[in-house]
Amino acid sequence: MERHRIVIPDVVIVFAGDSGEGMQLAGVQFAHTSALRGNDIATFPNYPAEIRAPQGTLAGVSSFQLRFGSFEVLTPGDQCDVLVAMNAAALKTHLHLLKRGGILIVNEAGFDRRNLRLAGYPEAENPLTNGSLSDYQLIKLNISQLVGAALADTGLSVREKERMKNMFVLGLLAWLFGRPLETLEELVTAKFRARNPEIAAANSRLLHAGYNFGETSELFASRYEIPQAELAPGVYRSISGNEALVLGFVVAAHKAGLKLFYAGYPITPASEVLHQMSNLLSYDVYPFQAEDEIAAISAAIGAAFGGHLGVTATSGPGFSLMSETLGLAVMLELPLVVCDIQRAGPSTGMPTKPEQADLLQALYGRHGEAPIPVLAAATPADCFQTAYEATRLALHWMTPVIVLSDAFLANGSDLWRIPSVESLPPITPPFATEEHKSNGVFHPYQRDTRGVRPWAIPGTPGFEHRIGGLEKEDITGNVSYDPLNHERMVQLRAAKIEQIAAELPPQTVTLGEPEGELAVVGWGSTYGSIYSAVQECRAQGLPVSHIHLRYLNPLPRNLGQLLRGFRRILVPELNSGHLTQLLRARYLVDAKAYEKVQGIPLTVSELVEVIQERIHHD
Amino acid sequence: MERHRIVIPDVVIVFAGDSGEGMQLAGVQFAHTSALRGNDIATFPNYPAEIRAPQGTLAGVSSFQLRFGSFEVLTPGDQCDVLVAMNAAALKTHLHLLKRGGILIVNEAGFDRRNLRLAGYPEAENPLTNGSLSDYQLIKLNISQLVGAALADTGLSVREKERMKNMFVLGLLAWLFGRPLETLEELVTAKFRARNPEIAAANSRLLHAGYNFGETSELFASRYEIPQAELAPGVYRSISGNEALVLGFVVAAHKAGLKLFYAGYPITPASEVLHQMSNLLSYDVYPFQAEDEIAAISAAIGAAFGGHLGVTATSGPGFSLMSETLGLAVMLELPLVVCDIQRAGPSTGMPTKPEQADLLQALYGRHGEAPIPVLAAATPADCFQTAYEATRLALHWMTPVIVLSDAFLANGSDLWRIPSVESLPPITPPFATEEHKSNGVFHPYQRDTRGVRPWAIPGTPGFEHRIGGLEKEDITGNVSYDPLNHERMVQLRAAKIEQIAAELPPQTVTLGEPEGELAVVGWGSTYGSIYSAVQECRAQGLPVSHIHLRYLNPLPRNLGQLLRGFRRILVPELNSGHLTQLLRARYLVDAKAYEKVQGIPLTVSELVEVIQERIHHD
Amino acid sequence: MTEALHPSVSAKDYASDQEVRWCPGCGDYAILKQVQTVLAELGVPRENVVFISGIGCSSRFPYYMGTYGLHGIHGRAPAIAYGLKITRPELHVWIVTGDGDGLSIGGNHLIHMLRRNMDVTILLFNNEVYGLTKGQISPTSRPGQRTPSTPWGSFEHPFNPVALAFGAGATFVARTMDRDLAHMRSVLKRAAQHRGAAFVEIYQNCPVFNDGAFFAYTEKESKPDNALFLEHGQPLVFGQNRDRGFVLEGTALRLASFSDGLPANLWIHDETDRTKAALLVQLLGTPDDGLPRPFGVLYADHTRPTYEELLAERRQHLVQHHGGGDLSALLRGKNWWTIGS
Amino acid sequence: MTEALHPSVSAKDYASDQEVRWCPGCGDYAILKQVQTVLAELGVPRENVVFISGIGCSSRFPYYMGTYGLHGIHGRAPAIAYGLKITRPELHVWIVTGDGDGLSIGGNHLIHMLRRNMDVTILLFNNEVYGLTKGQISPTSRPGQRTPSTPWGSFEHPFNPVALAFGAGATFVARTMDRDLAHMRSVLKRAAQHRGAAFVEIYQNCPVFNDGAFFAYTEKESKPDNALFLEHGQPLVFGQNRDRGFVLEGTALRLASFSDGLPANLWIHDETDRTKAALLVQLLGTPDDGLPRPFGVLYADHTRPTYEELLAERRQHLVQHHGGGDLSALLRGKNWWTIGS
Repeated sequence: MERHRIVIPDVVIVFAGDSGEGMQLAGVQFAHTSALRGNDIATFPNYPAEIRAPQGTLAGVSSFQLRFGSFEVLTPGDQCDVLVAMNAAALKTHLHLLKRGGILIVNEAGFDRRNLRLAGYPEAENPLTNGSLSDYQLIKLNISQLVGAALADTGLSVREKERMKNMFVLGLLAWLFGRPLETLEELVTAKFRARNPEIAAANSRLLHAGYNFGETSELFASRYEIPQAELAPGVYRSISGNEALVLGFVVAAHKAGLKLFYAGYPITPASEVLHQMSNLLSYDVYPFQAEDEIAAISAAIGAAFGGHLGVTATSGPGFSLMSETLGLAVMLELPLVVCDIQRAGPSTGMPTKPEQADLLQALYGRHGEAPIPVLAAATPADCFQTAYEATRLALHWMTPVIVLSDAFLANGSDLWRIPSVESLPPITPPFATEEHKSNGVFHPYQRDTRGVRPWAIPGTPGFEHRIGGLEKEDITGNVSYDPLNHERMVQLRAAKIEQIAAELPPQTVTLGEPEGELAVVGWGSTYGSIYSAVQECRAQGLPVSHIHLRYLNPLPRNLGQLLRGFRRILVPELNSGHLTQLLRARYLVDAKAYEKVQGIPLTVSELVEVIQERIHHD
Repeated sequence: MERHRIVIPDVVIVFAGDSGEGMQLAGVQFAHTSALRGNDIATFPNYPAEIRAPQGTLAGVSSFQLRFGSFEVLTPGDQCDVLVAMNAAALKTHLHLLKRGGILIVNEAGFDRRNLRLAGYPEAENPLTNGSLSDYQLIKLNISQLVGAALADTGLSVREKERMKNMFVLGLLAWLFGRPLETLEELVTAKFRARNPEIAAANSRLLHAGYNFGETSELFASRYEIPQAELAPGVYRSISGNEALVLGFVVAAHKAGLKLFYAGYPITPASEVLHQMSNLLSYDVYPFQAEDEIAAISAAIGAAFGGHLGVTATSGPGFSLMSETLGLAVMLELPLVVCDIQRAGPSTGMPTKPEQADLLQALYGRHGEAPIPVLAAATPADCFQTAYEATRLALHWMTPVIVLSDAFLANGSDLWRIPSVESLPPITPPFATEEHKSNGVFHPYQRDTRGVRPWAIPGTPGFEHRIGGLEKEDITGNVSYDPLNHERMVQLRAAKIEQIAAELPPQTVTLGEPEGELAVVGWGSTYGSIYSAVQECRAQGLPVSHIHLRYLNPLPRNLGQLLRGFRRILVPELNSGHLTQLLRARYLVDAKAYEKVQGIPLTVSELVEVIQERIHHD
Repeated sequence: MTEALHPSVSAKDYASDQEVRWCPGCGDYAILKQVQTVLAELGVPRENVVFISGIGCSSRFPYYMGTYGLHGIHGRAPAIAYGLKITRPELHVWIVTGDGDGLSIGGNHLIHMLRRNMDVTILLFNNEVYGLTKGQISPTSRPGQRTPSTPWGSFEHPFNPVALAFGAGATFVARTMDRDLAHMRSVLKRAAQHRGAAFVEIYQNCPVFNDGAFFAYTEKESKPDNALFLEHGQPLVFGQNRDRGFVLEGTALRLASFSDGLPANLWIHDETDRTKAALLVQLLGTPDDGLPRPFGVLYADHTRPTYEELLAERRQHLVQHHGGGDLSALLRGKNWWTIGS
Repeated sequence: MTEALHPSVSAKDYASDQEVRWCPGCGDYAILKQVQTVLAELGVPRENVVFISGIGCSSRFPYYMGTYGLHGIHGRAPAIAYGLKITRPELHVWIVTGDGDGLSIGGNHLIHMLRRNMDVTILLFNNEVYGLTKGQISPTSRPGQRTPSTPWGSFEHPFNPVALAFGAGATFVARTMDRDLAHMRSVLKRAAQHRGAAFVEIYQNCPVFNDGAFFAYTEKESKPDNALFLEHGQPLVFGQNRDRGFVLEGTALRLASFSDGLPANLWIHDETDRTKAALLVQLLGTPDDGLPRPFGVLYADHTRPTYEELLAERRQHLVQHHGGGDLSALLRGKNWWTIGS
């Protein structure tokens, strides 16, 4: 039966089920397929902190949000058009995401008495039958049964079959949204083919079964089509923030002609960076799992002293532990990059949830005057650019650099147009040469005109020197307790970091006019939400512009002037107003924060409301 | 011969010599004697980071600055009236402190060729003979010889005699400034009487010899008299900042009826707190030398969980290490006090030198939203009050509290009018009672009207509960990943700290009118210098007021209003403008910093100049 | 650590109302149950018990106990215990940690706690892998172990936790396993009763990231040949037929098989013998080398006083000789004077 | 760690131009001199040598060496060395630390460095006290020691550094003293030549805060009766007349005196014998108990490969089997596609 095809610009699908039901895998593969199909994509995985939370419970639900569209997709979407709920707990925890009138696909087998009880539904109350879902297009399927039937003639166990339910759902959705089944099949079976051909074949069969079920059953009145997005020519892939960070560092080290030493300690959501690095032994990457975060950053300093690129990544608690050692790096003026993949705090907080509440710590979380450049990534793919730029600054200016990402960027993914390595700016570390000697003597703190000291590497005869955490005499680097020398060194270190701004491009307006009524200023992972909201408000005719900051320290040299061109400044942040405070202190502008500290991203709709309110309620 | 006696309001003396020459001892005893004599005092010891830097070198000089007077002495003085220089290095490093026309007492024996070379004087150049000291009243004595002569009939070795030179100088100065020799003798001999009566007797003899030398020689044309200061009735002692901190905590714990658990790790300049605490086993103090600063603060949290007062003190590097654990304390909402005795940074920096560059770290140096009250002490004696108040807040509000002191306060001392224990405000921790149960169940995060949670102590049946660093459900304290609960908890924690301001007295103007042309706003150890400078400028008729902050977080509730009453705001700080930034961000006032980052205190004269300039050069 | 028995208490009385959230099949469940059982057997009132942990799967332990509990931060459980134990020596303090929490980030506090010998019970759940962060190597992971952080197979030399503890000066060193409930119970009970810092390494199976790591020692078929169960005063004998054991020739520790009767120079376990313990903690046999691995109490020093006892002694001595704290005298110090009225 | 000899180099060539600023009489001077001498004897080019330290008196060491040096932060010297050694395995990396820096705050990095067996030389200057912060107890301070933080006499049980190192899995464990220059030189040389992490505890006198702590072992009169100098292949004999030694009876280590000839069961030192080492590291005699304290190389495992070697092996294997890094392929990943032109 040929169904009516509706063309829509984009769609948001949420796969929600128990941790063991393969929701992440289903989401990733569907996203891949959609990207290969020519759509732009954005994804947002969401899983419990526990490794295997008890089956069927609210705490055990794992979900994957995917959006693909025919335009530039900047966020995974506020709400979804399709919700797949594999059990009662998944429905309960994710129904609020489904738009009114949206498609709700449920696995009836996941709504038996036990599942309902575990999800906390009142006794004898079943949402599938009590009419409470009448606002949605409810598609009830006994997926377990359908899968069992499709695989009846295989030797697979019930448990094995249960774990493949996700494939049936994928097949069904492929039919519904016109995704090429072959691509999906290729991606899925590639994962299992070598290790377990039987599983691969069963997966493949279920994809077809789901697809055919859509085709033959009359559950859906129409199918949907999402045209290809207009994308610039190039080579594309989808990429997560953590993957992009790793590639950024690898390429930067390569361009600088250095080994990449990466030290990490397992911590959510930064562990993936360690994993990715560990896979790259043959790319001149030297991965090291340290005994703690202090050892990790210390080791990175050791590598930097040895003349290579030292990198570490962590999250809040580990970043706090690194405070003292970051101060040493400032004193030594050695290049290294520290990534803080922010998560909801304080303390252990909510380890898998995003937040932006480490900004002030990144700026000020060290004793003494210890300025460090701070950069933030805007999107998963932008993590590549941020890592590359952070490395460039670290090596160019002989300084530690902090990169801020968060759980939203780290795990989420979007489309990435792969740059050619040649097109990236060159990186030339200031290695010491004979010219750095005065009367044949090498002075490790003899700065160049930019205020940068030379990098002399052990193994180089004639450049032997000692550096350390004590205040040092200008030029010679010898230990000094002289008051005026100390002040001078504090100023030289600060001036060097401030000087970076002079070499960076001025801040531009990301969207809208360069002056006017309202500037919405953001940083980090809120980029997509803010951009989309400003776009929507501008479409409504509201006088609003978007300014997105990559450089948090030093701030762009023209930022004060730019901000003073707006009557009002709104700063949406996933914290209690960190950037807001910074802008107020620096420029004495009456920036107002929009604070959200829930461990979840900003939605476009809430921002649209806030912008409307700020403009209208004057 | 009866000499002319000149009455002067105050005098500043600097004792400078080699590390082994007892300059600290001489200074402390002279200060004591002066205080007992009825003068107000302020002292500032200054010694090298090395334990025994090589004798005779510039790095080996140790000095002690003492000021006593007939009025309220707020600083040890910008410059000195008398400089005692025991060797060439001491002269070279401290001559800049001596006022033109001041008295310069030198030990000729310390200016032989070796000493001159070690001090870096050009070959064959002796400042004692080349006329370069003609601006001063130069008193050349061969003190070594005089001492040798005075002790000729004792069995003491040359080395022992050499180490007693300081006593001869003390005796001479006692004569010059009319200090009672008996008091000095009593203080000095009490130190040695029991252990070594021979040394005690020799010391005593040298005091007399010095005194008599002044009396009989004709080196000085006059003697000086410093009348008693008018001090409020009461019991007095002199006290250093670190001593005062310890007493503040001991008394506070006593008032709260708790054991005082103190955990510390050796670090300059905080070690003295550990030492003092270790002497107080019989005062219900439980001292613990931890393996590092992380263990120290963790142990303090453990004591707090057990229902007692946990305290730790450290300096910059150790404070940085505590960042993560401070966040845990915020989450647990347990009472403890962390003292940061600031020193010049970053990194190891200059360990014995004061600085105020940890303020922003104290406020923001933790991942996530982790607000903590921050208090700063103004004078050595004020450390008592600050420690007491910090403890009161910690126990009253169930929160960690940070106390900021610095190397200047820690080692310096001034006069302290000892309060009666009864007069101090009561401290009543919010221990959990049966009334805290709902339906027989105890909920550790069921807050009272102030937002404070109850303190339930192990060993109490029926109140068993578990707390930890993960985000917790409001009221029950169970682990929760709910977005809105997280935001609510972040807000509740922040609101509790902000609420403290409501119960504190409003900020007053420390000196001058409550509105006008210029407010000089300070915090911490710069109190004395700023107060004195403002006093001087006001005497010159300048329209300037002094506002000194004890509470850095939360800021006093009326501070914004107060600041807006001034046309200009000047914030002198021993950092790069930390408080300045805070005031600008919070109140959008154009506060301007006067930054000094030299590892030395502000002088009154430099401040007077700055104030004049800010007022005149508009 | 003895207390009047509460005749009515059972293991359940030591459970909290929180749902246990470890993975299905995790060895932690068995340990939880045995700890609760031991507490019931000892009859310690639950309000006097405190569980302190760090971060990791095992560190969720306190939430499941109906006692007092503190789920701290990574690696710091022993450090938190310092302050609690010093100010509240009468409490029963348990530290629950894992091979990552206790030996990687928290290794230093662990060895210092053992050196100081505070009266705490330390349970180190060793599963030779990081669980909560999804499977990286830990300091006890074996060479060759493939994990996300060692896709090419780890080459790090692992710690032997009991050897490290002994080298740090521990007064009680034991090893047991999650799958032998009776053995675990008896070792936990001994540890709880030890006066001082008791260190117990518990082999704990992680079914998700390192399934079967200890099966050679825990499963019926392989256990007799690979696990050597120590009993004080009994010979070191093992094997399906209990026909193998250790004899000593000089310092050479020799494995001997014997068919008829035990040889005279057979090693008799004496848990208080420091010299023997020095050798036992180093014995880390594997199925490959044919040597067994010892389980039970490897070493117990009943003589060294605890930190708390020594501190109390000092305090008592000072109070006796110098009197209790006179606060006014303390405030006045040595040199004070009065002004005015 | 072998290198072509530079015939012309002398100890002085390894000194920096900085004035040495330890206290007069400090044991550190002797160590500095012997380290410079050993480097000259080994003929290591000074540009290939790096000294890394933490914080404390001993940690000023790098400033006085004319090599490369990094004076790090407290306790982290081994951690800094990780990154340097992994990326620059050809360098000669020395770690200089003290009993406070290396065993208190830095204990964890130290034991992990030993476990990992990177090719570094670790000198632990043990003076049983904190010097730079003016005299507090350290983890090796003795019970009864009166310091500003223990005015009533310390009651903490100290670490035995060599036992801790051995328990952590060190491949080279030695002890020497500042006052026996020849012995120190020979031990330092052995340590420098060891392939792997060499741990050397050096008894170092602090004349200011703990003067004479080791005089029983270092001074002419008492040394022969209290110090047992180990030599590979030689019997464990000591005493003014070399008439005392150790015999083994079972695991019982018995001290024996002998007037005529050495007994047959006398312990012959074998530095490669793990079992003997386990006992030797525990032997910590004092003048009070009549037992001696061993000095020299207590244990040396020449077989275990270093971390760097194993890493290089893995890398080589991967490159051989999967090829070197193709950056473009890496950027593209598994799933990529081209759009447009």
